[in-house]
Amino acid sequence: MATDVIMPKMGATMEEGTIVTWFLNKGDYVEEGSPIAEIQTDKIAIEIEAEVSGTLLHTCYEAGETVKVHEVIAYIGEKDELIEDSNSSKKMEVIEQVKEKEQVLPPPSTAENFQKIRRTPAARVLANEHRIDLSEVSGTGPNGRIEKKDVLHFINSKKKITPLASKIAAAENLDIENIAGTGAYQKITKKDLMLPKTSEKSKPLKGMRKVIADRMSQSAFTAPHVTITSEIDMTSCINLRKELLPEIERSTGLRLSFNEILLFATAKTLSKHPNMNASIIDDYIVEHESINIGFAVSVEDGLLVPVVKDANKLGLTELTAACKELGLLAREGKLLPHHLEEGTFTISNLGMYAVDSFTPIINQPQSAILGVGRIVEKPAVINKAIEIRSMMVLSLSFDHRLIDGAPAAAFLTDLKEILENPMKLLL
Amino acid sequence: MRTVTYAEAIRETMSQAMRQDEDVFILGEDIGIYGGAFGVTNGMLEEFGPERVRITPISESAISGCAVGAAMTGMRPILEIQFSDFVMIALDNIVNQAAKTRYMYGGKSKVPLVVRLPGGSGAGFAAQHSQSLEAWMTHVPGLKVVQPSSAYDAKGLLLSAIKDDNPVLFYEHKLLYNVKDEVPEELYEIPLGKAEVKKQGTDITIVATSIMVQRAMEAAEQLEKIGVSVEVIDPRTLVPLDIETIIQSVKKTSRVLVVYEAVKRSGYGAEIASVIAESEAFDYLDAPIKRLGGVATPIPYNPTLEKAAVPQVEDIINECKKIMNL
Amino acid sequence: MQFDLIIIGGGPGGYVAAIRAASIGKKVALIEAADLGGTCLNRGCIPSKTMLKYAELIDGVKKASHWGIEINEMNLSLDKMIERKNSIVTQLKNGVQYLMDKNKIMIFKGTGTLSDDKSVEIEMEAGIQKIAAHQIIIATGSRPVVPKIKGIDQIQYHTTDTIFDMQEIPKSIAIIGGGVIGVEMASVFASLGSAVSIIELNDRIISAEDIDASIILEKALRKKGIKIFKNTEVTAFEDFNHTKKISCMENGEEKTIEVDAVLLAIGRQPNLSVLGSSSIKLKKNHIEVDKYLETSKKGIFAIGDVIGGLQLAHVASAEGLTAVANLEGKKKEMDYSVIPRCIYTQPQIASVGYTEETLKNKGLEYRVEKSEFSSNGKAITMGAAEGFAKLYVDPIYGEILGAVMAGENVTEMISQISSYMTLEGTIDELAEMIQPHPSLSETLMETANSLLGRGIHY
Amino acid sequence: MVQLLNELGLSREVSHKLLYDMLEIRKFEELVEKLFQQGKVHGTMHLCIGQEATAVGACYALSNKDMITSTHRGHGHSLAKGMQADRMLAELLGKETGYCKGKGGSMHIADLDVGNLGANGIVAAGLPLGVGAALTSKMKNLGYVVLCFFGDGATNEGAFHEALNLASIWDLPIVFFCENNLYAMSASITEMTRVKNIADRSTAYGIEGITIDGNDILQVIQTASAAVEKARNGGGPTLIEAHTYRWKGHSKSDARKYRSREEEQKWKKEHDPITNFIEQLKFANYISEEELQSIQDQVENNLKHALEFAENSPEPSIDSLTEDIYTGEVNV
Repeated sequence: MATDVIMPKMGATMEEGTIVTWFLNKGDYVEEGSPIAEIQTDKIAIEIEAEVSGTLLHTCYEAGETVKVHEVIAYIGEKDELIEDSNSSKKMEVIEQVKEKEQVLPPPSTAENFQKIRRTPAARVLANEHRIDLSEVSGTGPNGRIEKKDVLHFINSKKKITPLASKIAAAENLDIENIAGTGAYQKITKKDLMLPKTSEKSKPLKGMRKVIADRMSQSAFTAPHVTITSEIDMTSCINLRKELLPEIERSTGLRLSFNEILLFATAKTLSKHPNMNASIIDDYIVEHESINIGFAVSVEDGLLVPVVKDANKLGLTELTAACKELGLLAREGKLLPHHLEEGTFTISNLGMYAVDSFTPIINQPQSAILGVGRIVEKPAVINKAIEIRSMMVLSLSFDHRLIDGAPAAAFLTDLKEILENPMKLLL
Repeated sequence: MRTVTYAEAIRETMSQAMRQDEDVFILGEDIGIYGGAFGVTNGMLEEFGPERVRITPISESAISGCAVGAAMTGMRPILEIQFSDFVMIALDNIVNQAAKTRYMYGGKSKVPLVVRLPGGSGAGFAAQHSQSLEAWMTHVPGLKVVQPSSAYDAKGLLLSAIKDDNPVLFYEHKLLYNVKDEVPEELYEIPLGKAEVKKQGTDITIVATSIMVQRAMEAAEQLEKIGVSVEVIDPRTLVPLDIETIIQSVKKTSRVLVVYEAVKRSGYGAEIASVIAESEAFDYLDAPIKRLGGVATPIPYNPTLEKAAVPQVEDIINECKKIMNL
Repeated sequence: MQFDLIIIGGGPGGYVAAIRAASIGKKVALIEAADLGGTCLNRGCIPSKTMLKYAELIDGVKKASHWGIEINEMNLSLDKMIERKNSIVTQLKNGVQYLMDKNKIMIFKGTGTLSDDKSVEIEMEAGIQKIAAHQIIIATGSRPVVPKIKGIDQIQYHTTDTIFDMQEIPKSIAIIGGGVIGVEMASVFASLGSAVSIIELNDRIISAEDIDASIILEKALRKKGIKIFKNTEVTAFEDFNHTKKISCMENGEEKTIEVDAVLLAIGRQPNLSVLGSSSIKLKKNHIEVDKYLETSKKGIFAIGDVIGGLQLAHVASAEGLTAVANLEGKKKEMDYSVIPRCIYTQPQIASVGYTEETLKNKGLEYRVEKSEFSSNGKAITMGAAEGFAKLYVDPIYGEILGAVMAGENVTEMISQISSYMTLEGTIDELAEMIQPHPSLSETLMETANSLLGRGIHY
Repeated sequence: MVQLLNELGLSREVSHKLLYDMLEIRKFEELVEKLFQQGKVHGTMHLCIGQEATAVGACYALSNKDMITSTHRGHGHSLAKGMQADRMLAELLGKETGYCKGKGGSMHIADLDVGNLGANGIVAAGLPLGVGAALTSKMKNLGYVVLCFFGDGATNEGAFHEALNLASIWDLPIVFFCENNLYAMSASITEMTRVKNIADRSTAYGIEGITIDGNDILQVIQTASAAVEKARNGGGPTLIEAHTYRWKGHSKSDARKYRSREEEQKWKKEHDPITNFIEQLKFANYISEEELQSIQDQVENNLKHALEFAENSPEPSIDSLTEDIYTGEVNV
């Protein structure tokens, strides 16, 4: 069987070679390893050696001809061996098929014959979301580019919709995929688009209102709130305030209010109940040394909770001064961040309203909050006799994750004790 | 609030900084009795004397090298290059020395240097005195590049630049020097790398630098009349660039035009455009990102040609209309 | 006698509701004091439109004489005209009667009065009869207002209840009130040869409609020789052996007119006698109803002129159908947004949707365009070039907010706009829609296109 | 005096030509200043009134094929080298017929045909360019000499020192001509360098340095001619420092606070290059009053026509904005 002599591929970039000279003629005998012909590539000139011994049966190309690499250029075989043309042509077919297969394998994906659809990224993303075949959408952008509104229009047109509603939907970028139409055969009409009625008073939830909203819901959902209440006889406190008011007013010009007395008493009681002055921080219960009590101040569209630092260490006069100053800053919107930070306990006073008791929401990360109701004169049994006394209800909400009912109740009872016998404040 | 010009704001900042910090001093050509080519250093020689207002010979190579050396050894110099076009003579000291010493010396040295560069065209100074080559500087790691568009921004950014321990190239625009703006008297810093949304809008974002901010705002006003709501963003500093603000805006409006005075080809706007294209904003784009820059020509002397060489308000309006497909 | 539904009043509201209720299986009783078809069929729409057809023909003949169609002498026989009018009315009345029988609706001829326990006492010729039902629809309609003006009772005056049976064409007639009915009747008498004057209280006739409609109609009526007194209030009537002397104040100036006949057309008032002792609430002297047409008493509905609003036959019928739909529980709100309003004068006036005044009061943004009939081929062939088509449109989405038209056949054309509004088509579709050529409707297309800045002929 | 004139080969007729040239520069600059004040000229102007002798004297020493490099204050150099007043004015008015088609402007005015390599907006940038031009002359044996004009300010730029060094090691046919007008914008030369005479800096580069009175045109011609001949014959570069004075400010916006009015008056009265030359010619009665008057009339007349030509010339078309950026078609 004749063996092929092919044009060798001498370098990665070599595509073809030129036959310079044949060293032998048809019919000559050639020893294995001896040169048959010299070929020239774009870089070098080399000799082709015979891989087998035999007779040079046929040379397919003349000297000077350029041949593609891997092409057969000659046959070596037995002397006078016939190489039918069909044989060589068959071989040629084989080579042809090989080439064709190569072509078939990688399907032609060159840009020309696959018409890429011009569309903006926004259009592509929207089309994907709604599993729309972009080839069905007609683009109104420059040279036919499909824009987002074209896709929207396409989506809208698929769904039965009145011309007006479809225009509104496209203009307002509404996706009508899941809107139920109330017109004939579920056709979508203008009122189905539920355009926000400009007449109702609506303003966006943002700014301080949003912060409060987030914090309240976060606290309500994370901390299991329990609120216990207790009615306090404030009569002695009222007398105490009457006596102390002129003193403090003369020295500071400020008028002592119940808020300060409550804060003062709470601070004293907290120092005896550190567990109420604690927080859960990353699964650790931290009992704060300093007792910083915040008191809620309502401001224009929300509320602020300025904090009196180390309330337990302040005398009543200092405490009053601090409270008045913080209250003023809050109302004038001049509070700075540090005024609002590091609060360990909060008091929310609704005494000025006709509210007896309520369930205040804990001011995270603190773990308890004291709600203060109004002072109202009520008949009370004092050593078996009915007397008119000024009563006030305190509502203590606490975070049951770290405070149980008993300790909270103990705290509230002590606070009640101090408020009903203010002298104890001096101990 | 009082109003002062862009030039006065810069002078006031340098003077206040020098009163605060002994190490701060200014050097440059004709900055003394002449008061600087554009009058920016008027009166500073009288207040601070020749020791801290150093008038140099015309030797940009020497004086820039000297400024870098002084910065490396404890001073905080502010070098005025009379025209930003002369920076070429000082480039070796800026690019090979100032930008690289900290890195080359393993973080030991620092170069707290500010180079003030009056740039931009429009005053008829022709080709060698009207160029905008800030893009070159943004290509050099180690340099910060700032381009204030108003007196208020100029003051805040210049103070940050002076306080910054890195070399900062501070590109001022000649045509903005006597534009007035409300500027507080006390010192304040505008952090480098913080863009500002000069005007809110919903239909298209214009990212404009230096004098183009003012022109973008005028164009926006006209466009509002035909129902196109434009958001104008001023990056204020090119390096570091506040990418976040730009991306948020483009995500909102889904269209963007980058406007700058320098030659459009490989101007810094090209960088901004590709940053947008590579960001998540890509999926929100409803029109191709477009740039509007200067014609690729040396700045001609003739006033009509000069005006045609850089984007004007009209060009910005037309470009926006094209993007909006109006 | 117990019914599912009693309907008091057999006008276009009442009898339509009766048929619909019967069709959904209700046992219905209908009480009608006078004739089936109510005011509309007997004393309103039908007779007036018949007379207006005569006027149209008379005017047509006069106009034709200029076009080379000469009729040497035309004489009018009032008797024949009235006789034809009566035969049309009778024909339609029998039609309604047929429908009543077909739908097995029990008719009671008499005047009904209501009491709170949903029973109705009917005063019939043969005496009082009492019937009751689960639900009741009041559709007693309205009657012409007779103003308390000095001397009104001394003179012999006409209202629309009597005018259509007049014996002879008055040489001169004064029509008090320039509203829809006033201007229509003025057209009729002018064509019949009477010397007509209209006395209108406001500063323009048909003041409820678009200003351009008032202007074009006033011009046309004056051309027919009708004298029009605006800002004029009648102060007294006097009778001098059958000629009526009317003194009135025009812009503060004393004026007197002497005419052979007087027609009152200043408005209508609801027939409320039906309420009797029931405690149904009223609002501005009409029965108050909610969106579902139910009165303050559960199960008692009211429709048509008696509840006020637009006093039109097609409104009454629509309300009737809505009331019946709500018998089983509140489902259908009455929608007044697309109701055409027509005036059958020469030229006709027709409108639908918001008027400009309402748009301004509601602070709605709108754009408006008007195209004249004078550039419309068909109008010119018909010799009816006076007219226009005016559209009010929402500037952003192109929603058609309102339309007013004047000219020949506009009372038919208005329905094109009503259909656009009902189907929520926009100005873009109207501009694209191909109109027949030649047709008056092409003016609509012109108006639409000029609103989009693409007008062809305009 | 006559003897000196003859030595320099200055006939009556040549002297008149020199006087004409100096007067033309003086009147041209005054006209430009007037146009500036009328707002007709755009941008800024650097006028060389008071430095006419250096420009005319130095250029006289050059032959037509010799070249010069000029500075931002180059109107005088350009006119002296042979450029015409009309096309220069057209350039200053930004007209299409200007030497640079209205696109260059005062600081970049040039005409290679007359050997003017151009004014330059960058201080001392002309010197390295001049050295290059001289290299061409030497390598291609073209025999022309390059004369670089520059001011005292330029002598502190690196370019000045590197250019002198390069020219000296290659013996290039170049003359470095420094018009020392005592001030670099607002910086007096005495504050900007310790060296007494700029010419002394020539020793640093092993070339000859001469300081002369730049306002005496005869000295300028004499020194410049010698230097040019030496350069032409391969003797290498020479640094000439000519003391002179610019009567006007640095540019349009200069209040001249850095020098006293007395100093300015002194230079104007005692060192006006034109009046000095006229006295010299009168002394050698090389010129009569009539001849002087006729020269002045000729100058006035020429400038009148030049201004008319410039003002009637058309504006450049908008397409010229992007012409001449590259040679040949480059789609950018």
